[in-house]
Amino acid sequence: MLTKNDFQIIAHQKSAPNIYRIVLQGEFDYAKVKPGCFVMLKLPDEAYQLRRPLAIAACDAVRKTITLIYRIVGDGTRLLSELAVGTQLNVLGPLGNGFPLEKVEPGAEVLLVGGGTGLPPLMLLAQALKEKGCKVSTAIGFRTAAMIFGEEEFECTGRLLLATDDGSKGFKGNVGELLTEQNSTSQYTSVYACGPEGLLKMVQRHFSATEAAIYLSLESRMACGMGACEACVVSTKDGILNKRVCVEGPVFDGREVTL
Amino acid sequence: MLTKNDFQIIAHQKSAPNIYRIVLQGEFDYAKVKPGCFVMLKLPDEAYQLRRPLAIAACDAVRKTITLIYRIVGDGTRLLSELAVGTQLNVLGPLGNGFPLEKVEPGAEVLLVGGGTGLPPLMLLAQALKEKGCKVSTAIGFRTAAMIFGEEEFECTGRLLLATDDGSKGFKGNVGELLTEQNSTSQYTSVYACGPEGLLKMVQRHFSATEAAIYLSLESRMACGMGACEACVVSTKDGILNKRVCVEGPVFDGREVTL
Amino acid sequence: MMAEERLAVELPGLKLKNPVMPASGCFGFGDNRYAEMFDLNELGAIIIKAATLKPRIGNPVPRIAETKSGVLNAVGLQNPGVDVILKEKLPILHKKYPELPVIANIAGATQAEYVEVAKRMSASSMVSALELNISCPNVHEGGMLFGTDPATAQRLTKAVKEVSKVPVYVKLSPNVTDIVEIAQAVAAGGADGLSMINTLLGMRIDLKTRKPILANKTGGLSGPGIKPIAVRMIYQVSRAVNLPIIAMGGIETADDVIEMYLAGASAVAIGTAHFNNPTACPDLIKALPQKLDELKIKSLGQLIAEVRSAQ
Amino acid sequence: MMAEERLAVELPGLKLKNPVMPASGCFGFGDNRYAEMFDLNELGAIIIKAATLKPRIGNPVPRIAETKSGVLNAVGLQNPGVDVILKEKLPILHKKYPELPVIANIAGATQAEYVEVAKRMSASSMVSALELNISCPNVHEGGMLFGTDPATAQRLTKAVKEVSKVPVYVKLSPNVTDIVEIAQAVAAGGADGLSMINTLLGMRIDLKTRKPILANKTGGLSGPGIKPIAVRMIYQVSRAVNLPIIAMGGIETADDVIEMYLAGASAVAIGTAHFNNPTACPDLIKALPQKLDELKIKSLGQLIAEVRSAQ
Ligand SMILES: Cc1cc2nc3c(=O)[nH]c(=O)nc-3n(C[C@H](O)[C@H](O)[C@H](O)COP(=O)(O)OP(=O)(O)OC[C@H]3O[C@@H](n4cnc5c(N)ncnc54)[C@H](O)[C@@H]3O)c2cc1C
Ligand SMILES: Cc1cc2nc3c(=O)[nH]c(=O)nc-3n(C[C@H](O)[C@H](O)[C@H](O)COP(=O)(O)OP(=O)(O)OC[C@H]3O[C@@H](n4cnc5c(N)ncnc54)[C@H](O)[C@@H]3O)c2cc1C
Ligand SMILES: Cc1cc2nc3c(=O)[nH]c(=O)nc-3n(C[C@H](O)[C@H](O)[C@H](O)COP(=O)(O)O)c2cc1C
Ligand SMILES: Cc1cc2nc3c(=O)[nH]c(=O)nc-3n(C[C@H](O)[C@H](O)[C@H](O)COP(=O)(O)O)c2cc1C
Ligand code: FES
Ligand code: FES
Repeated sequence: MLTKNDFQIIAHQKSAPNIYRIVLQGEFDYAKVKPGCFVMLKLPDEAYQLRRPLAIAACDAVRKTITLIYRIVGDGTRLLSELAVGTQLNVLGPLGNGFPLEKVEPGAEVLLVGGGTGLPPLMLLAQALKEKGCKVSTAIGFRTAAMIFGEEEFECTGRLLLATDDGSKGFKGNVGELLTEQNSTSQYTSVYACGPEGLLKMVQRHFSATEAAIYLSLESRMACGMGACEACVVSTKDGILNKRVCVEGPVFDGREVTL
Repeated sequence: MLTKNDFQIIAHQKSAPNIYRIVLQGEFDYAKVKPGCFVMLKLPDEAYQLRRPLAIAACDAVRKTITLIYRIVGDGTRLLSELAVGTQLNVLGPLGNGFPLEKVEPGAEVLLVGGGTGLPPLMLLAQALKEKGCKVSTAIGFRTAAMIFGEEEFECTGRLLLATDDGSKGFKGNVGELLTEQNSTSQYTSVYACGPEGLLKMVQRHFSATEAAIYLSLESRMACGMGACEACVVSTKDGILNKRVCVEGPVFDGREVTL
Repeated sequence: MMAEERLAVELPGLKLKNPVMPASGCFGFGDNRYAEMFDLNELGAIIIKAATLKPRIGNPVPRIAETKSGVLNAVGLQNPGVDVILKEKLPILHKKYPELPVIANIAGATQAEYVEVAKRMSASSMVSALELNISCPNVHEGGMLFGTDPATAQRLTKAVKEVSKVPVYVKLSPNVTDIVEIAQAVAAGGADGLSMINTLLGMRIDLKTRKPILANKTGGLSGPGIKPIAVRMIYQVSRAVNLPIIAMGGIETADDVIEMYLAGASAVAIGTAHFNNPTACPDLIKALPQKLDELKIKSLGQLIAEVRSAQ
Repeated sequence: MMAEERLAVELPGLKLKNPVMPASGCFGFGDNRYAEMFDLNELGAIIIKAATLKPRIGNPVPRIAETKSGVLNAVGLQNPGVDVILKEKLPILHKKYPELPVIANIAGATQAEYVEVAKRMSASSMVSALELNISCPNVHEGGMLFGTDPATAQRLTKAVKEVSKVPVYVKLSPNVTDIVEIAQAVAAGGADGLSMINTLLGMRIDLKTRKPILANKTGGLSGPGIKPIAVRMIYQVSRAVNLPIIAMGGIETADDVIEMYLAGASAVAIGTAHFNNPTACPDLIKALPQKLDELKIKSLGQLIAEVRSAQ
C-alpha cells in the first residue's frame, strides 16, 4: 500500500559538512521497502509545491522508523535541516522499484559504487546483500577526508574501498581511477551504482565489457512521484524518453539506460 | 526606534473559542509603546507576503514581553495559533499612534467601549488610564457567555459593564443597547472605542451630542505598516482617503473620521 | 438534500456526481499509482493527458522546476498518440471505472491535425467530452498560437465542432491581452464550454549554469500562485460569455473551489495540488459538503444559479 | 576591486553605486518610516510613487489582498499631483539625501496629461530619470491601455521623449500576448530603457460577501509568485531589444537579483518584499558581494557584459 502519513522526527543530526541524517517514525508499508526505494517528503511551508525525493538509507519495520541522509543543495533541503526533533513530516511512500535482489545468488561477489548523495540507497542495499550472503565490496569517493560519511555502514557490510580527490584519506583520485588501479572488473557478478551522472557513466564504461549485471539508480526532477506527469523520464536503449524514474526506476539496467 | 526583531513565544494559550493569548519576549523600543499601538508579525511560512497587524494588549518593559490577543479569522491567524512555545516570531514595531493620554486629566470619568478583537488595545489603555487616576468604566459585548474574554482585566481597572446578545451573562443585548439603557452619555469626558465598524458607528452616534472627546481605534488592511503604500487609508471629515491607519492612526478623533 | 445531490452538477455532455476532476497532464490516462491511494470512482470525471495524432516523445529533461507557490512544466505533450490511447489506454480505464466520465484533452500542430484527433477521439463511446487545448505553451508549433489569436481560435473551434460527436470545451490560454475576446471568439465558433486557465509562460534560470533550468527554456506556470489570475479571468469571461466554465489554476482547498464558483465556474479541475497532496481530489470532495454548510449554500447547482443571476 | 565598485552600474541618466532601488508605489516619496530603519543613502536609487497632473485620491478600500506568494493591490495611483510633489515632496527627500538618484514614475489618463507631467517632472534638477508607467492595471482611464497596444505605446513614448529633459524608462505591462512587440514599439519610440514588469491583473473573492475583496474588484498581482513570469519576459525582451532593463517582480533575495541579471537585467527594483522585510533593500545590498564571490562573478558590470555577449 502506498500512503502519505505524518511521521515524527525522532533524530536529526549533521553527519558531515552539509550532510544530515534524519530518522522518522511512522506508519507505512514497511514490507514493500526494498533497497533503492525512496520517499517523497512534503516540506512544511506552503510556498513549496513539490515534495522532495530521498532514498531510504535504513529501515526498521519493528521500531517503525526510516533513516534518510541528505545533502543541503537548495532551499528545500535547507528548510529540512532546520526542523527540530518532534516535528511532524508528511511522507509519501514507499516509492520506486528497488535494486533487483532476487537476481543475485548467495555467495556472489558484488560491487557497490557510490558518490555524493548516491550513498544512502547503497547503505540499505549493502545490508540486504550481506544478509543474503553475498561478498560485498563498496567503492566510494569524496572530495576530501572531512567530507566522508557512511564509512562505518559500509565497513560493517564488507570490504570498503575509499577514495578522496586530494588523497587526504584512502586512495588519491576518484572512484573510477581507484577501480582501474585495483584492476577490479572481472570478479563481480553484479555492480550497483548510485551517484552523480559522471560516476554512473564511468561505471557503464568500466563494466560494459564484463559479464557483470549493472544496475544504476538515477535521479531526476520529479513532480508527482506517481507515474502520472511524465516529468521524470529517462531514455533507455531505443533513445526516447520512455521510462519514468519514479515508477519504472529509480533503478535501471545499466546496459539499457542512456545517460 | 522602529525595529524588526525576533521575539520568542514564551506563553501561548486559548482564552475563549477561537481567541488566543500569546506572550512574546524580545527587544524593541518599549518606551515608545502607548495604548493603541500595534505590532506586525511575520508569519513563519514563505507563502505569506503580508505581516499581520495586532494590537499590544499588555507590555512589560522589565521582563521585555508583549502580550497579544487574537481571534482566528483566516489562514494567517490559524497558522499563528499552531505555533509552539519556544518558536521565534519576527515582530515589527512598535507601530502607530496610540490613544492621546496626555489629553485626559487625573480623576476624569472615562468610558471604554469594545467588542470582538477590539478589546486587546483597550486592556492596555484601561491600565494606563487607571494609573493616571481616571475613573474607568468599560462596556464590552459578546455573542454569548462562552465567548467572553478579558473580564478580569477590565474588572481590575474599574467598573465593567458586560453585555451578551443572548443574555447568558450580564445585560441582554448589544453594547449600544446597554449604553442606552444605562442612560450613560453625559458623565464621561472621554470615550475610547475599538471594535467592529457597527460598534464604532454606534459610539459616534451615541456621543456626538455630548461634550466628550471620542477616540476610535480603526482596523484596515495593511501592506507596509510604514506609511509608504497607501493601502490602509481612511477618510476624515473632508471625505477623501487621506489618513493612513498605520501612521496617522490607528486611533482617530471620532468626530472627524468617516466610517 | 443528500450529500451527493448537493455536489452534483450538469454540464454539456457531463452528468457529474461532483465537480472535481484531475486536470489534464497531471493524472496521465489514469494508469498510475493514484489508484493505489483512492478509488477513482470517487472523482467527478477525469481529464486525460493531451492526445495528438502521432505519438510525441515530449521535451528533453529537466521538464519541471519549482517556483514560489508554483511549478513550471515543459513536458511537451508527451503521449502515445490518439490511436494507442483509444486502443490501449482508455479501455483499461473504462474497464476499471465504467461510470467515470472521461474528458479527452486534444492538441495538434495544425488545424487538420486537431480535426483528425477530434474525429477519432469523439467517436469513442468511452469519451464524454473533448477539451480543445489551444493553450499549451510548451510546444513549438501550434499549441498556444491557436489560443492567442481570436480569429484562429474561432476557426479551429468551428472545425472541431463540425466533426466532434461529443461536446467541446475549449481550454483558454491566460497568456493574452484580452481573454474575453478569445472566449467570445470560441463561443462564436460553437464551443459548448470553456476550460480556464492553462499555464502562464514562465522561466527559471540556474545561477551556476547560467542557463534556464528547463531544457525547453520556458515552461508553463501553474499552482496556487496563479489562482488570482484564474479567478480574475473566469470572473471577466463568465460575465461576457454564456458558457459553462471548468475552472483550474491553483485550486487546493474547498475554499478555493467556492471562490472559483463565485467567480463564475461550473466545475473545477485540479493539477499542481496533486504533487503535494496525491489525494487532493477525494479530499476536496469530502471537504465540500461541510464548506457548503458553513457558507449556508444549499447545493452547487443553486450556487451556480445564484452567481449567474447576480452578475 | 572595492565592494562598492563591484555593485556599481551605469544606465542612461543613472550612475548607481548599487543596482537596488525600491519599486514605485512601495516606498511613497521617501517620506515614511523606512528611514527609521536604515539610511536611504544606502540605496542605489529610489523610484517614487506615480505622479499625475492633478491630485488623485485613489481607489476605495480595501486596496490590498493577500494571495499565495503574492499581493493584490488596487491603490489606484493616489498622489498629490505633480506640482505638489515637486514643491513639497521632492525637496524634503532631496535635502536629506542630496546624492540619492530619484526616478519619477509618471502616469496619466491621456497622452497630453502624460506629456505635461513629463515636462514638469523632468525639468526638476531633483529628478534623474522618468519611469513612464504605461501599465497600471488599477485605473480606469489610461493606465494599462497605453501598454497593451504597440502603436499607442510607441506614440506615447515618442511624445514624452520629445519633452523630457532626462532619460525615459518605459514600464511595461505583463498583461499582454506579446511583450516583445510592445518593447520593440517603445524602443522605436525612443525609450532609453525599460522597467519590467508591472503587476498582473488578478482578483480574490470573499466567500462570505461573495464579492471581490478589493473595492476596485481587480488588482495588480505582485510578489515572488510572479517572478518566473518576470524572468521569462526579461529574457525574451533583452534578446530582442537593445535597451537596459530595470527588473522587478518578486525579487526577495540576492539569488533573485542574480537570476534577473542572467535573464538580461541591468538593475533591480524591490516592491512587495518590503512588506515582510522593511529592510529588504539594504539587506540585498549587503548580501550581494558574498553572492558574487560564491558564483565567482567579478562585478555586476562584467556580469551584464557576459550575459549580453552570450545571448
Ligand atoms: C529517487 C531519488 C532519490 C534521491 N535520494 C537522495 C538522497 O538519499 N539523499 C540526497 O541528498 N539526495 C537525494 N536525491 C536528490 C534530492 O531529491 C535533491 O537533492 C533535493 O530534492 C533537492 O531539494 P532542494 O529543495 O534542496 O533543492 P532545489 O534545487 O532548491 O530544488 C528545486 C527542485 O529541484 C529538485 N531537485 C534539485 N536537485 C535534484 C536532484 N539532484 N534530483 C532530483 N530532484 C532535484 C527538487 O526536488 C525541487 O523540486 C534523490 C533524488 C531522487 C530522484
Ligand atoms: C491596527 C490593527 C490592530 C489589530 N489588532 C488586533 C488584535 O489585537 N486582535 C485581533 O484578533 N485582531 C486584530 N486586528 C485584526 C487582525 O490584523 C486580523 O484579524 C488578521 O490580520 C487576520 O489575519 P488572517 O490571516 O487570519 O486573515 P485573512 O483574512 O486570511 O488575512 C488576509 C489578509 O487580510 C488582512 N485582514 C483580514 N482581516 C483584517 C482585519 N480585520 N483588519 C486588518 N487586516 C485584516 C490580513 O492582515 C491579511 O493581510 C488588528 C488590525 C489592525 C489593522
Ligand atoms: C505537469 C503538468 C502537465 C500538464 N499537461 C497538460 C496537458 O497535457 N494539456 C493541458 O491542456 N494542460 C496541461 N497542464 C495544465 C493543467 O491542466 C492546468 O490547466 C494548469 O496546471 C493549471 O491548474 P493547476 O494550477 O491546478 O495545476 C499541465 C500542467 C502540469 C503541471
Ligand atoms: C502597493 C503597490 C503599489 C504600487 N504602485 C505602483 C505605482 O504607483 N506605479 C507603478 O508603476 N507601479 C506600482 N506598483 C508596481 C511595482 O512597482 C512593481 O512593478 C510590482 O509590484 C512588481 O514588483 P514586486 O513583485 O517586487 O512588488 C505597485 C505595487 C504595489 C505592491
Ligand atoms: S514524477 Fe511524475 S511521472 Fe515521475
Ligand atoms: S499599510 Fe502601507 S501606508 Fe499604511
